[in-house]
Amino acid sequence: MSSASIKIQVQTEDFDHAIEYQNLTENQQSAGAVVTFTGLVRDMNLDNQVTGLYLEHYPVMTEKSLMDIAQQANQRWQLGKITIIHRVGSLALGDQIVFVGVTSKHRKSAFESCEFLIDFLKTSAPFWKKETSKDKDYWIEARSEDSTAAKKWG
Amino acid sequence: MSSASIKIQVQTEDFDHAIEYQNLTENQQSAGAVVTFTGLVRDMNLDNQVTGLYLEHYPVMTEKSLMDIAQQANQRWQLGKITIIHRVGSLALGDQIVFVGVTSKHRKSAFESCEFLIDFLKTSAPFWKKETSKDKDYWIEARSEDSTAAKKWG
Amino acid sequence: MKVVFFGQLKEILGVSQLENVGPFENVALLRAELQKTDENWQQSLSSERCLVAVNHVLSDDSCELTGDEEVAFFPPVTGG
Amino acid sequence: MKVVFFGQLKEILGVSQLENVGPFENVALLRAELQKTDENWQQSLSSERCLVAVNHVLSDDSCELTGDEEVAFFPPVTGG
Repeated sequence: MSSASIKIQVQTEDFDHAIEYQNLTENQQSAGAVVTFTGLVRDMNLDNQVTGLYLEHYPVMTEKSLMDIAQQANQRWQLGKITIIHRVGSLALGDQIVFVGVTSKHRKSAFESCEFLIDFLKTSAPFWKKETSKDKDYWIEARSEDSTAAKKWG
Repeated sequence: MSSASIKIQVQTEDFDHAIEYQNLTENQQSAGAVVTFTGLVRDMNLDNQVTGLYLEHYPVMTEKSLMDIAQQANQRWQLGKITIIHRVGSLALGDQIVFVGVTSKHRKSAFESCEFLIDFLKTSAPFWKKETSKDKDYWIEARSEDSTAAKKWG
Repeated sequence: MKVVFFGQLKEILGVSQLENVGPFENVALLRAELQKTDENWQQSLSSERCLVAVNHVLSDDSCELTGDEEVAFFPPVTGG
Repeated sequence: MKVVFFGQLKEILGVSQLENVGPFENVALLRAELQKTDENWQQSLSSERCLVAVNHVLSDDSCELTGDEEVAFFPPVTGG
């Protein structure tokens, strides 16, 4: 029943948004909707002037948890393709951190599943961010908004 | 207060998703989230094997209504950039029909505003689709799901 | 005023625009006059079946007209 | 069994992994033993402060262990 084609990647290198979009839409004649989410390193977080980011992760578990999240989405919605790419290591201001892309027949399921994927990634995939600002480095604290966002999916 | 940079285009030519993504993220150091929606011509609609699509529109009103929708989103959410591109004329199976892209500090507002934009486009922008199937051409009827989707934004 | 039609409505009526119509005081009166044409126009232009825009903005029967407007009638939209 | 630590917890404890730990019957017993190390470990390894994964799957104190597992303790995740 659930037969989306799933692609998971955890990598230090940057990804090419254009290639990922192309891969998503290839051979997807039944897909009427494509939704992509991209997370970027932004200049301000809380009151800090961010200059960069270091992303630690738990190898093996990372891939496993991303695959698990993708399969959950695959069972909840009728999807064509699911792509999740997450970078690790040192990132600079403006860099791409994460890509989540889905195709579906209808836009509602495309939007919902894409948001579901990133909401769950943010609360259950083992990544930890250390931000670099002008004066100091510090580990980011988990945001309560993120667990609220994940809980809304029941 | 509301100061997103808005780009609206109605055109017969195809658009390049990669270029639109690039334009969205350029000079957006405060943007942590980019969400894009792309609508494609899909092979099946209701029980018909679709072979193509003709999109009619009401020039001048089209641009005006898209700009109006973008400005509504701009007032509801804090956004960096908004891009809406809609094609008109003859389209083939798999062709891109519409692109909606937004950048924002946070993913919640990026997802919400992107979905708001396409929901309202679908009920208030003057485009009409005529589908071509093997045996006949027919005008698509408006879907009640679309007005339901638009109404959820209150 | 100018009256324009789009989509399936344009095909059903067999006309895309009418010049020098009216003047009429509001959209309701314009619509009623157009509906007098024949049974086909009567049905197709009913307010349940089509939307109306005045000078490129979605509007309704109560919208007042001065005579310089472009009034458009069309089926519910299906873009996106 | 092997115990690994990540993120800020790893820095606070000053260690990234422990080999040949235990065996313990469940996560709760393993955690309690580790917390005996000192005040720092006592606080940092409390179940309110950190998550636990057994063999790369999110788990909790009640999870039974045989002795061959890799158990990970880490702060709430912050990727994406």
